[in-house]
Amino acid sequence: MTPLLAQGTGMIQGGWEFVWAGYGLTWLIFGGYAISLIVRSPTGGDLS
Amino acid sequence: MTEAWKRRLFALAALTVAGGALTYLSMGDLGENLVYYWSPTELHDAPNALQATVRLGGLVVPGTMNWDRDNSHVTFDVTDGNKTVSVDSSSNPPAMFREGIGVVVEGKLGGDGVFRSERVMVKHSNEYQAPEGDHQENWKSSIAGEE
Amino acid sequence: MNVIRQTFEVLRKELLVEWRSPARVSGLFFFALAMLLMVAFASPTEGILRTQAGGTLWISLLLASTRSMDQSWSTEMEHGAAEGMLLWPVEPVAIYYGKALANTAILLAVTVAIFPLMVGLYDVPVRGDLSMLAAIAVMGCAALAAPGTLYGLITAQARGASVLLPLLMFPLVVPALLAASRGTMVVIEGDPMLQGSSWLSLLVAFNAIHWSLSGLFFGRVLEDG
Amino acid sequence: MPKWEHIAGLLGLITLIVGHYLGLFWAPPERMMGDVGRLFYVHVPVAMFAMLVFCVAFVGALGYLLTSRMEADWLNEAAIEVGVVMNVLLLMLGSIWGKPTWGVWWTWDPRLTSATVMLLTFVGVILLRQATQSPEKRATWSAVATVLAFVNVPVTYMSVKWWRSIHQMQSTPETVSEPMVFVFRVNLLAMALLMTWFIARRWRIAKHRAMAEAPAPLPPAPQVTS
Repeated sequence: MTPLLAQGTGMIQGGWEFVWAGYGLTWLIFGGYAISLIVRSPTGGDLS
Repeated sequence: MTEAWKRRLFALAALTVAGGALTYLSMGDLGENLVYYWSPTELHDAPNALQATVRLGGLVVPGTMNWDRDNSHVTFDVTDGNKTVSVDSSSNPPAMFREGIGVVVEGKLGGDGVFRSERVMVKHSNEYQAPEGDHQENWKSSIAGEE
Repeated sequence: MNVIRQTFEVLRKELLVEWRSPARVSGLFFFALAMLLMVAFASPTEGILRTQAGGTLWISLLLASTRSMDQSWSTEMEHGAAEGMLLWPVEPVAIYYGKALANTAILLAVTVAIFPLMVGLYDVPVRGDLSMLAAIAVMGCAALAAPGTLYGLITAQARGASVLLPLLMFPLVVPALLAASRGTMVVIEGDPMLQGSSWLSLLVAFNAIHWSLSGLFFGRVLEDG
Repeated sequence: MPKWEHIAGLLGLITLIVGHYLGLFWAPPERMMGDVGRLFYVHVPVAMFAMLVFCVAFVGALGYLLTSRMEADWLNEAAIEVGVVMNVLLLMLGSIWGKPTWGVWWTWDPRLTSATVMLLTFVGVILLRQATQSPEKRATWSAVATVLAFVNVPVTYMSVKWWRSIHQMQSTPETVSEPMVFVFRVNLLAMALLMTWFIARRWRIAKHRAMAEAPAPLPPAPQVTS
């Protein structure tokens, strides 16, 4: 039984994997987009 | 009337019509009719409710929940304060499921008046609260300390 | 008023062209019919066809309409670019509304022809109100024609028009598609929750928004195009 | 000499690190959702700024239609791309949050449907831009398509109020307890600063491309006929 299917008290126990997935995905997408912006930038990698 | 004024007048008319339609969408009775789920009262009053797969939404009546976890089988009553429908689900509801919480179930109303479902979803309110009691106070003092 | 008369002149001209060489309308009809048949061949059971009839009908019409909207401009494009139309002795607004009304009429003709065939092929009962069905058909076709006519002019000049038009049009008409197919199902299956008029008013609101905004922008698209 | 937007970007990065640290470790678990409730601090700011960035795209589109200035078109181009990135992230985060709380990854309720339609319409505008060579045509068509696509944004925002939906109503400070509001505001600020950097950088790319396309210093670029 997964920790998410807990006691029927209506409270979620655990579920940190969802939290890490959400926060990690945010960093992944923001980071990826930031890199694409820097690479496509008119001055190349030089950010000025 | 000059060309430019004609254009402005037409633009004004077009924007009024579009804005009026959007206002109608927000003020009209569409929201009460085109719904994602039905209430138990609406399900009772519907003449052809037995034929269709529908979603039913309401609160789980306290004391009616009967959950056999090993066989993934749960029965409970759903109410909107007016009418009540018994639900028989053949899947385990999510962890937030409890007596008194809002649920949306997808399935069919049988001839015996029991709503059979394979999909139970929990509808959370827009309230997000810290745990009650000591925790709450701790967090408050912690904030006061930070600021 | 002058613009209204011009609009009907454009509409008359468009319908006359279709009447003289009905290849486009009949092409659309067979396209939509082929869609209905293909869905029937691909379906595991006939019960599914019946419960999905409204959606299948409007998906067929939507796909047929994307075949039709850029064709609606191709004759004009053959005689030079869109600038040629600026030389017409009519207001751009009249061109748009005339074309859009003609496209609505053509789609409606296809709908009228295809609906009885669908009722037969899919063994669909028609329990509901036929006047409601007519209203949903008119409003649904108008809802596909309004953005379709505007985007047809745009994509006819862009690269890869045949792919681009559906990509632009499909998401935009989702509310109309939803309302038209649910509304049609209500007529077919009967109306357990009395939703028919609500779906219809959603369609009317969609039409009000898109017929007014597209007419407003059309002149700009034509002049800058 | 670094450009002004880099200051915003750097501050945004720091604020996001602080905000996520607070959200993950400092904020209390939600009473019913437990630790899963921590997704609130990423999902809701992303949702608000996805819609806000599309509002910026709409402003750019209106600006171009009214003034015919290419700067407005570049703003339109920049904001649409950033908005699409945010919208994709929004749908993924919503899905991740929906599974443990509602019990499903996805359901076609009004909020989820309208948010998906919002993404598809703006992806359509990007594809239209890519299929058009002439800068003037691209600007006009994109502006018109943006305005038509934007009709759905207020519908998405209001969908939880207009229709009975499984999605909860918009949260307000009154419905969220105190420490959570504070962490939420930190994350909102981080998002605002990062969006500023994203849009400004994307705007510069659009400007640079436009300069490369039309190197002539003439104010009205030469009309290209198709």
